[in-house]
Amino acid sequence: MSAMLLNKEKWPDFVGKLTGKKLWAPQGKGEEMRFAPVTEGEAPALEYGNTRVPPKQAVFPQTETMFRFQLGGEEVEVPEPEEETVLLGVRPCDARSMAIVDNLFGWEEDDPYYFKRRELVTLVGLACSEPGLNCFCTSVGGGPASTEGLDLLMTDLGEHYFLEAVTEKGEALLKEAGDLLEEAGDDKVKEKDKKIEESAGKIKRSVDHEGVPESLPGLWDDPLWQSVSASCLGCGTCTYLCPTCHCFDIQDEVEGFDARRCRMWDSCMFGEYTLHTSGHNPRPTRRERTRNRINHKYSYFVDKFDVIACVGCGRCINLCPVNIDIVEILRQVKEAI
Amino acid sequence: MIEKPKIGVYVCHCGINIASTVDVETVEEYALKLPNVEVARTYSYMCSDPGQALIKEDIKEHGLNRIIVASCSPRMHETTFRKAIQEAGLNPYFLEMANIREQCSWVHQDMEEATAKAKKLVTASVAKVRLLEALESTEVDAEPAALIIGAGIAGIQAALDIADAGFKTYLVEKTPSVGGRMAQLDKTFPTLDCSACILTPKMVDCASHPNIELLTYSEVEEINGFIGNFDVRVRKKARYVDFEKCTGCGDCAKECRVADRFPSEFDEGMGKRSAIYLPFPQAVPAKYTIDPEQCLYLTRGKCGKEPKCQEVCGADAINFEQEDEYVEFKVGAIIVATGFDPFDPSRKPEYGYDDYPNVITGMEMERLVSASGPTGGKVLINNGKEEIEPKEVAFIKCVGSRDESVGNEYCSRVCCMYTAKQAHLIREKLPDANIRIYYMDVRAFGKGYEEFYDRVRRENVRYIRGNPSEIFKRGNKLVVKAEDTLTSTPLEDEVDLVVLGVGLEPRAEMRQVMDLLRLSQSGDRFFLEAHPKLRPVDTATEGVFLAGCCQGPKDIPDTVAQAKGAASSAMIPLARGSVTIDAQVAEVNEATCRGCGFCVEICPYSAIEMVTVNRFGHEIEVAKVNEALCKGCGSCSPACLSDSIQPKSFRDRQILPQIAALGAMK
Amino acid sequence: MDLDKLRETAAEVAGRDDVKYLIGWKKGSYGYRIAPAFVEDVEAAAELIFSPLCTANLATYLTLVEKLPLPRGQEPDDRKVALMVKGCDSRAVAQLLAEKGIHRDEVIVIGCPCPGMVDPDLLAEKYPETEEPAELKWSDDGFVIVRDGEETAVPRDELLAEKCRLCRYPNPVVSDIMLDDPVETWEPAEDEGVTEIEEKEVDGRWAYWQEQFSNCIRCYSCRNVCPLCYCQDCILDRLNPTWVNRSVNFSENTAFNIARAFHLAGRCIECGECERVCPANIPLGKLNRKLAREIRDKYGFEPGLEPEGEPFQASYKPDDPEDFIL
Amino acid sequence: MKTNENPYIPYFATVEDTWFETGGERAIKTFKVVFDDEEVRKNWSHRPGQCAMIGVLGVGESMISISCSPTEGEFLRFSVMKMGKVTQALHQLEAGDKMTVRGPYGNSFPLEKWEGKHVLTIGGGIGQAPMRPVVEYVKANYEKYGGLTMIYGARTSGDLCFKNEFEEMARDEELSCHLTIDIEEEQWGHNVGFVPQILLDVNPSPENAIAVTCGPPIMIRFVLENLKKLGFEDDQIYTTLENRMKCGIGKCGRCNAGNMYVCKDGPVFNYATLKEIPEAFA
Amino acid sequence: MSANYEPNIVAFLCNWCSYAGADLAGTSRVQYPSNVQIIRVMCTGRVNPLYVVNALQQGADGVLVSGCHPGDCHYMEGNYFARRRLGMLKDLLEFAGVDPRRFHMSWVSASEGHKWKEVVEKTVEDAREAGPFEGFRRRQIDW
Repeated sequence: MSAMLLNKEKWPDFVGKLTGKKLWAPQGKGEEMRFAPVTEGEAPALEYGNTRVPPKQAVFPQTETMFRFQLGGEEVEVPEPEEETVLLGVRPCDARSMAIVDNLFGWEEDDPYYFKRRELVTLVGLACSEPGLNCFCTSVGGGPASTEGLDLLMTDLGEHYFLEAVTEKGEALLKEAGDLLEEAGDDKVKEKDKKIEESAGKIKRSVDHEGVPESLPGLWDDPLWQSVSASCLGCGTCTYLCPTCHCFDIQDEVEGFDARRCRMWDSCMFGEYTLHTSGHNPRPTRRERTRNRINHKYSYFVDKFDVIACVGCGRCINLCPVNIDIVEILRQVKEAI
Repeated sequence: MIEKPKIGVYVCHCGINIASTVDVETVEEYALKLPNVEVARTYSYMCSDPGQALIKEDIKEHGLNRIIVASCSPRMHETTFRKAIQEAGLNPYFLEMANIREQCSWVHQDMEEATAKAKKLVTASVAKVRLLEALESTEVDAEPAALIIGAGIAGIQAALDIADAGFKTYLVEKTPSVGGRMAQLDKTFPTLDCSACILTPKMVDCASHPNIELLTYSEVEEINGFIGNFDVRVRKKARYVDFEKCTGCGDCAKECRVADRFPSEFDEGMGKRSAIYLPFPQAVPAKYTIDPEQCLYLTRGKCGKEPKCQEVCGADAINFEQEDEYVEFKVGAIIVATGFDPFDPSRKPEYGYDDYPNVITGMEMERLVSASGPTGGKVLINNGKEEIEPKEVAFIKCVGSRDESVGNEYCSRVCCMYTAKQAHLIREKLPDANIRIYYMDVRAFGKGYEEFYDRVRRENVRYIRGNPSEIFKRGNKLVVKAEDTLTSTPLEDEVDLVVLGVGLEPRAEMRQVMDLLRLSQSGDRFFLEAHPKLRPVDTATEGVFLAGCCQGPKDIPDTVAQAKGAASSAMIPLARGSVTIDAQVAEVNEATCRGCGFCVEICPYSAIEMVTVNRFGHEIEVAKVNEALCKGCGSCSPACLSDSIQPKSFRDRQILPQIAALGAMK
Repeated sequence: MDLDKLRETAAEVAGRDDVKYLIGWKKGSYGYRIAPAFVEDVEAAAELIFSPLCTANLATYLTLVEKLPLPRGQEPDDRKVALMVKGCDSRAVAQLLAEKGIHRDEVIVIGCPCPGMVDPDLLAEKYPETEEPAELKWSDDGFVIVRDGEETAVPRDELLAEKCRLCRYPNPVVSDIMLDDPVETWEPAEDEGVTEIEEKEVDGRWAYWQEQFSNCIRCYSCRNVCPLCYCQDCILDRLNPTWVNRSVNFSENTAFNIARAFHLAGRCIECGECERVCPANIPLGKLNRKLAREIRDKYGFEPGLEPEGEPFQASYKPDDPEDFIL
Repeated sequence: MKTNENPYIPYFATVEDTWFETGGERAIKTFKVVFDDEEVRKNWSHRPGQCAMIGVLGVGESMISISCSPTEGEFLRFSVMKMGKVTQALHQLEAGDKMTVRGPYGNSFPLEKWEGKHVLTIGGGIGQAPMRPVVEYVKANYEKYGGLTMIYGARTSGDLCFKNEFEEMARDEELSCHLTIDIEEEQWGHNVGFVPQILLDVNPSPENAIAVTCGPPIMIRFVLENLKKLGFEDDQIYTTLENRMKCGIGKCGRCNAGNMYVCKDGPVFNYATLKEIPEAFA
Repeated sequence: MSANYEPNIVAFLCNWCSYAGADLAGTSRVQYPSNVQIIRVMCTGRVNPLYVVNALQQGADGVLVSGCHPGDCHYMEGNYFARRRLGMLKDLLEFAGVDPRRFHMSWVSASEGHKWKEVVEKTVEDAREAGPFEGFRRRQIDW
């Protein structure tokens, strides 16, 4: 793995080298940051906490056309693959989430839409130097400079970005940047390590999940589910904004005689999610749904893919309108065990 | 809907009415490409027998189950084609019409444009017709009984007719006796029959008719339900006299401690009655009633040592403990015959009705000339000293009629004739009196009326054209100030007696009946009929009919005629034994109804009510449509936030595809 | 407000046999967060608070509880729910009563006269949140932030939430128990947010909303938090017929947001919850407030004031404005 | 086998024949369909218990169990109850119309493992649809099995699926076929009573036997209870689950029951596994 | 906006007044633009204001709702409800930036064939001026 330095002054040139690819970077202001296409010729500034909506939409768009057809027709047309895209400034937690979700979309058979995008996307990460109040990545297997899922990781060293390629795609990017970069010396490596350590130290919140995956199902009827879900509004904020949530709905939408089958994010927090046409609902209340959300992330997913489906980004905590706090729930779970 | 829609599209040439502007063949070809369209055809006149036969054959041959006729307005031929497809075995509601004549070929000249529009309209029809549902108009049993509110001549006549036809009839009268206004009249114009003589037998018939249940001194409190099935609740006010025991001897009234103290309603206040009374000698039923507001015992709790009436009643019929009773019954039709109020001339103070005792109303005049009246039929006035016969008598017509200043623009229709009649009666009794009638116009339009008017004029009754402006007193005389507009002569006419030809007004208490039955008023404030020409006895509430003056001023023959009309209309559902309920009504999806009741508030027909249902163990309130009352307007639907109430054939899921079809086609 | 009295009263109410639970506010898990508290027993009442952070309108929980199918023979739990309400929240209760969304005998309304809430976003921006839960108090002329034992006084205008600046009913309009004397009402501010948009050209307005609605992720938190969006089966979720497609794009988002606002016409009590909870920060309140303003000005109607008031959407006046009709 | 690389793209198939099994609001209609593409037709193979995603383009898809045994021929059979939007659209299809098919999905009944055993199927209502291929399969390979007992019931005779087939079977003395309805009807020559009760009446031996059941949740509950009474062990009992599904291939998450993806880990579950998933019978 | 742009207008007419008025226009051979497509409902009270939103989203450039004059409603009060509902919708749409020329409401009685023509002309002209409403088309995105 080669480590390089990029003088921040050359950042616009570095970005300039990426022309021909679609560039996405966090845009907007303050809290409302989200990944959006970069206007050509601009070099996005990368000073931000994290985007409100995770970059999962780059590989798993909120709405995606699966195929088009004519009503009454017998041919379907699958949309052409997107162009190559580079995501600049992805936080390690979000990149890690993609590595986690890969498991599911690749389980036994590949989801063609997901992986088509996944292949076309290069993730350029940016290590966290100022973790948010509700970040707890370090306790769920990540960290402010986790490289899992990334192609290239940048660390802000003040004057420079410290660049390390993680994958061949990342290497290729470095190669493309060519003479904009300089080799990073050992001192810089140390500086970077120190920075990361400092950053990790700033993370205040954590979950203790030891024994949780095995024990969670045993808490099926624990009163804690009633108490933590009582205030739940049943909205989709936590799941839509969760980088590892990956459930979707499939719908046919018709416009005159043109139609398409598309899929869109869905949320297990919605009552309709499991509702049978007969009216029967195996998860009839917010209690079962909240329980399922936690179980799925901290037990079922672990059971299937041996990894917790939570990267500790803190979005669900930040944006829950009624302060349902997954760290707090995990604390209670732990207590109940 | 289980079956797959198989649509037939029939494009009509309508001779050249459509074909000259719309390229019907192109529309036909186009229609064939639309989803679920199996057959498309054009024909010169779709509505003709061969045109209809074409559709019917296709239904049979191709198994079509949805039909679109692209032709004229559905307002023109929807029924025709519904009937046609029904004859071919299809549900009549599986039809949609595309209006390509009135709203296309006739209003556009450019063939290309008109054809394009016709295609769009057909597309929208296809979008909708696929989703139409089979509707069945339902039959509901009708209770073979009728309720008649008001027992004047209209109510009596209607009741007798319905009862004679064999149906149970409930005749509800607010006052202690049937008879109404007609009972108060002396003679009737133009034939001069004795009013009481022709009415009393009918009153008696009413009381003795096995099919009539007479509920006098009673008021309708509550009516629910709909045509064929009205639930009625009537309050029988306490008479304080045991109805069964009272023999009508009248001893009680004679002995009453406050005997003959109170103005008699029947005599328009000119005669007196006791606190216990019979409204008039021929009253039916001939049972006494205690006026609770006047009876000493009932108002003060004490009447001497013991109430006199109780003391003298040999039948032991007086019962001060009596309470209001309620009776409930079911009827299939209702006739409203609540009559009128005479105009109160106090509202025209220039005529001095409140100030001068010798200014009286026409109704008072009736009692004055009546042999059963307070004066025994003698026309007498009080000149301040004694009762004398008036020498100079003036009538003023149109008092409270045709008069915007009191809010009555209408003609009361009877005043011309009753003043003429009364002039004649006075002439009979006072051959020497000078009688004049102030008038605006004379309307003598009925059978024998003009002849009668002529006769009265020949009897030396002077008609002066001009509405008096004022009546005042000069010495012992009343002065009628007027202008003879024919000669433009101002007059100050000194008379002894003025009779005001007061008009007819809607009953003051009609609001109550309106609310009970959801009736409306027309501009004149009388009850509104369903159609002024073609449905003059019907109301907007099905199964409710109007008879007599509650619908507008009428004379006796017209009242009786209308009563007979109302009776025969009311008897239709009773005789049929059932009523047909239109299928295009609203329907509630109980599963999604959230019970807010917005629809209940909105429905102008009170067709929606909240009912409690058990949803998986929980008692919840949901809306329920009474199909018999619903007219299918659909006003409830947009107010339903959960879209749980929808008019059949105009459901969201039928209209939204129409919108989509029209929007998507550029 | 005297917190001891609040907790005492709450404990008393929550302890009643005919009360299922009491819903109030408690400190959240960190920073300025406040969490709804479902108090079932006397002890739990001790954690209740009422502070300038208690923006959440808890009335939404009255209709949020799922009514599960009951096994045969089992009686439904008919016990009452006690609810703490501010002025705006009480209007939601009144409106729910007027719409029969709830019945009067199902609730015990505990009124908290409200001197005004802080804007949580503004607060966090100016006085960054820390991990430890912070406290806020009212002072005579503003708010006091208590963090790590340190008090910071802040003038009222600096942090007062927009909905509170516009508030006309700080005192509960319906209540069974009042926890304090009514507060003095204040002159509601001009609704500049709405006026600003009104003053734009039509294209400008469209562009403004286009930008906003493009951010909508259709999480439905605006709908779910709204105390007056309580249909069990929302038409905007329904597929037959489809009013709004499930796909998330500007067109569907716009239709969704217009429909949502329209369904609240004459019903929205301006508690501002939709706007507060929106993860995309869409100023949804402006849509509602615009309609509420028009309805107040043109139709002389204000929802949520009378528990037995007639519903605006199910009534009319013969002289309703019709200057827009051709 | 020719496969669409993209598992979400359905194959087109033509409806060859349809008939109604039952009537009413929630009618059940059976479709016999044949793939349009000859290669697909040849290469398609499914096993009893498996499902397929069938649908109508422009309306959507539904997961429906394949109600025929591969031993029956180169066609598929689906029995569909009219419930929602998709099934309503399916019900409109007639012979000659197109539907889309993806699959087969899910696991299947381990019929090989059951060889030599007595197979007992207990079905109720539409729950007989996944039972039917088992019955057909065992019938076709009768010599390999220790026998077949079928119990099938519905509310009324009008609610029985595959009635004619089963009535014929019931006449076959070699098979133990028991039909039942809840309430006595005229001219009904079979059992009357609830399925769990009939199960007790038939009194099958758990010895070397396998029980398979599917039907309404309440029926399953009592059938399980009664099977235990008869001495069946958990691992002798199988059932199939039916959850809301969208993708069919373990991605969309809709069908999760506990840590199981019904579309992949199911729909066939051994009761020993299933009873560990509390959500399965929720 | 192209020069030959023809607005597409969806109109909701009540059966008793406006639809009859439009029929009368036909019977009287009054000529008017062909851009208006009529959907017949029994009463304007049936018109869900969200139909207007839906029509604009589905491809209409303008929407018209027409019914009986106040007081003339065949169902007594349906048009009063419609007036209130659609008046509010108009306010909301304008606030959301929908050109007010895209949505009109009118009273046209069964005897006002000529008024119907005027209403159609006004609606078409207004929608023409407002231009195609592509911004709100359902299918604009990702089809």
